Amino acid sequence: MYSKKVIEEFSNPHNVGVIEDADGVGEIGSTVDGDIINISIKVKDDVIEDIKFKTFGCVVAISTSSAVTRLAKGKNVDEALELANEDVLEALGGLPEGKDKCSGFALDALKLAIEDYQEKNK
Amino acid sequence: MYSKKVIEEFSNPHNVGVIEDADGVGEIGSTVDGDIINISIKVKDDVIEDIKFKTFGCVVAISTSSAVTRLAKGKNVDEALELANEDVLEALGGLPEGKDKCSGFALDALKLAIEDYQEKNK
Amino acid sequence: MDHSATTPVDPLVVDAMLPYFSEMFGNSSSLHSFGMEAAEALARAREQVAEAIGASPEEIIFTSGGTESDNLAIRGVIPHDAGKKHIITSVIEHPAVLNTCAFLESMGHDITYVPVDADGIIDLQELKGSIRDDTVLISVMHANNEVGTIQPIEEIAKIAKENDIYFHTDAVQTVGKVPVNVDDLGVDMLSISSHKIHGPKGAGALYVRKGTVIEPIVFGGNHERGLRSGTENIPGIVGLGKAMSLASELLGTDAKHMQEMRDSLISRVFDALPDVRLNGHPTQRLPNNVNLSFKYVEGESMLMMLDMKGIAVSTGSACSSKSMNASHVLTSLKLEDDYIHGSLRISLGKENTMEDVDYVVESLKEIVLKLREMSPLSNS
Amino acid sequence: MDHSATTPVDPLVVDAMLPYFSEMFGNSSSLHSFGMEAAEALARAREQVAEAIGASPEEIIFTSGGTESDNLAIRGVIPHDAGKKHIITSVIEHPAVLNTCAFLESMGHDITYVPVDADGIIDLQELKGSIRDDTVLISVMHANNEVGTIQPIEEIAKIAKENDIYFHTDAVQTVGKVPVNVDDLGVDMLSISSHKIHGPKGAGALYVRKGTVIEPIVFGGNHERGLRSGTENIPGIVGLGKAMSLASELLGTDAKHMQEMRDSLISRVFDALPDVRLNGHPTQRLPNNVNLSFKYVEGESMLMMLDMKGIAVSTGSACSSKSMNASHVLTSLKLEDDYIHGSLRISLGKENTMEDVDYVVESLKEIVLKLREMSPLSNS
Ligand SMILES: Cc1ncc(COP(=O)(O)O)c(C=O)c1O
Ligand SMILES: Cc1ncc(COP(=O)(O)O)c(C=O)c1O
Repeated sequence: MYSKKVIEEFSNPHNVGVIEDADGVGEIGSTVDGDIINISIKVKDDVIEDIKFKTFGCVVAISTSSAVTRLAKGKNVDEALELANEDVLEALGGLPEGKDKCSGFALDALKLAIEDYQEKNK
Repeated sequence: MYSKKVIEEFSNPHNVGVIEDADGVGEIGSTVDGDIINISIKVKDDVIEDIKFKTFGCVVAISTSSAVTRLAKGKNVDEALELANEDVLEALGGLPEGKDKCSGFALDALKLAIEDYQEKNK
Repeated sequence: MDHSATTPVDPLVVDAMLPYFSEMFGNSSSLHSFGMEAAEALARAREQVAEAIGASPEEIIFTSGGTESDNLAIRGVIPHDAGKKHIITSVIEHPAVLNTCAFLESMGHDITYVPVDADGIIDLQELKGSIRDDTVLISVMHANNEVGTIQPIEEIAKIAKENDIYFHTDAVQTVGKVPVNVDDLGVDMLSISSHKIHGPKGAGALYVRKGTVIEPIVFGGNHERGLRSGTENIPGIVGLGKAMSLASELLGTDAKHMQEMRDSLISRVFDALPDVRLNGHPTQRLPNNVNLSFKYVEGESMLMMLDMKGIAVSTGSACSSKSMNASHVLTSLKLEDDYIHGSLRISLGKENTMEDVDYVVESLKEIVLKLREMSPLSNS
Repeated sequence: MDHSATTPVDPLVVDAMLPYFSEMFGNSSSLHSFGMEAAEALARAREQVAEAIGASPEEIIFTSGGTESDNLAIRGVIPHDAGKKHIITSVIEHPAVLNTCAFLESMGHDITYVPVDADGIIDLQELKGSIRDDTVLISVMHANNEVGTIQPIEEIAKIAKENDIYFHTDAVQTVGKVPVNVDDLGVDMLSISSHKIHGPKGAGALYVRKGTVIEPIVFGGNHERGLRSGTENIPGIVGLGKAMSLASELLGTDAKHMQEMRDSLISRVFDALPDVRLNGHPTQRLPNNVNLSFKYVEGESMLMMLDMKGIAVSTGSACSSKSMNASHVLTSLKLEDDYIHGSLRISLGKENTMEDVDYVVESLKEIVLKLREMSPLSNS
């Protein structure tokens, strides 16, 4: 059902945690909906130097969170904002049918975190 | 399904044939109905000295024909007229449900044969 | 010699099934890996069945057998809430089709039962003539289970298509005996039963052409894309898949072998005995079907005597409490009274040999002569 | 640890089935001796099933599984041509019951879904209150497959009887785990599934009390006294019979063993982890059912991690495309949002051991702590 890459990403997720003195934080979801994804970033010269996530959710929520933090880390914030669903799917070797929409949640949290950073630094 | 006695009676039927100079003949049934049973008897001093049958029909038709001729042989015609379904069923160790009515056909043919004899000797 | 009733399961099929009783016993709906083994087995079986009849895997719905497949096909295309609808079928269908139609009739649907000729071939003119504006379905079996007659399915399919009517065929008797390809036949739905082709009992399939919309008849956990709920019979389905593969692989050789035995059996019985007739079509018939009627003798008696010699056959004659009934198929062929009660169906299997045929001919000769001697109808 | 989903077939059951694939492969409807072996096997299995539940053999109808049994029971008592009819069931039934009721609703029948309390016990006052003059059937499951709650079937039966209403119970989860006797329970119909009790998939049974008249839902050759047509799945039915015998023979010891494991598992998980709740009734529950909710973590993630450790369980949480859905059962128990998405069902089998329980507790502890560390909801 899940690709090897999903299982691998899920079992050994990257960048788990919360950055205490974060430059931007994005959180999406609620216990009513289910999934909750929290992403915090540390930015220097518009580059995402550190990124961490905490996720309450299913296998897809956790593995996309991990993948998104991997993809965003080291990127310029504008580049990071351009990350698309396809990039996440590619990083994970695809997702089972009917679940590919979940992957958007982690990206949404990343975008909220970057917007939060941009708002603060306007 | 069929009792051992039925199978035995069916495989080795007694008194198959037609008595050429019979004193009485009874035949019942038609190809439309299915079963046809023909019983012919030779009577001396009101005793059935010989009896033969020819039957077109199913396992029950053939085995009851054989059993009826066995039961009737050597009996006084009045005794033979009193043979009942139960006697035939007993001789055959019972018949499967839904088939016990068939057993009546052979008895009917016997009765017709006796009546034919009685008619001729009135 | 009663392979149209059922067949022994091929040892290769049993071997394929066995692991799914124990090590790989999972439920295909479960998310965990035990469940995934089951889901994979199901997918593989679906491919095997599809490939054997030239369909796509998504067009295969697994059922509990041929009877349920027929029920699902016929009741599936009838929207239960719609107005009066009309179905066309033939007088010689299997009870799974006839009794489903009778049920629908009791629910207010109209059914036309098209007659067949003396060889059992459906009357295409009558069929055409019975089409109405509200006809939703034609259901005509590929080959008849009693007399073996093979219907002109391609022609019926053409008629159905021209009139925009769904066409279902019951191919329970043909799979593994004659080529069955859903596109060549041109059918929208096709019923398959596992236990007729050396697969296990309790499994079957219905082919439903893409675009043909049907409703389920069993409701629950929405297995089989919602069309057949109930935890899938994984070992049974694996067995059906394997049996279908084997059947299509060996179709050429098996059919030829059975047909040789069939033709030899028929001609030798005719040589050995007078007053015999072959029921069903002389050439348009299943390669493994021999259906003979013997004048002056009755079917069940022959069957019993053959059974005592270890030969299993079946008969179209049933002796019920009051009178003898011939099967609806023989009755439809309008056999003369002289022949109708003395029918035997001998259905050959791939594992039979010419020696078996010898033995059957010898036994039949002996038995028929013995019964004719007992019969008031013959002069012997 | 997912025995409520399905069970491995007992080797003794496989042994009982095997001869019926090959040497004794007959069709029970055939007149000849091969067919009679099959008919005898069928009769024996019918006795085994009947005996295990305190019924008579004539009261057992074989089906393809629990789903079909539920369908037959519910649709069987509804005369299809009659006017509007009313059925009472519960909100926590299996989809086989709920979706059959939904189908009947779409056909114009009225269905009342009686609620349950926080432990999953049906509200008897509401049930009584919902009875109408045109109520034909009450269908309430014996034990729930997700949370294991056992219903007060005897009391419901009394209510049904007093009001002259048929009463059906789905006993798919209780057979082999708690005593199931149709007279003690007082039911008119009772569903059984083979693959939940170490029997093969593709077989089931419906008990129908003498005097309860039902209509078939599958039409054909009038097998099973006309109530379930289709060539009988002899090996499957033989397996079900054997499994029922074994289940009732070993009921005492097996249930005790499972209950000890269950209670140990529950108390040790509570000792090992904070923020856990037990779903379902604390005592009125299946001896093999453990259903726990873990705060701050989600079900599918736990399931996947347990699977990687070789532990198969199931969850009442499903993550669909847009949002997470809790099962209808958990929703009916009105679990708080904090707990509803983090449920796991661990269903024990007789072959499990206390070592298995140790391993599950250890694994669960590790996994839940790992996931809580990842969770934005917990403080850890
Ligand atoms: C032509 C035909 N259709 C349907 C069936 C029913 O199939 P099953 O025995 O799998 O229920 C049979 C066999 O009994 C058959 O010969
Ligand atoms: C309570 C209950 N009823 C019915 C069923 C359906 O039975 P089957 O899987 O045999 O179709 C199940 C199992 O899935 C069940 O747990």
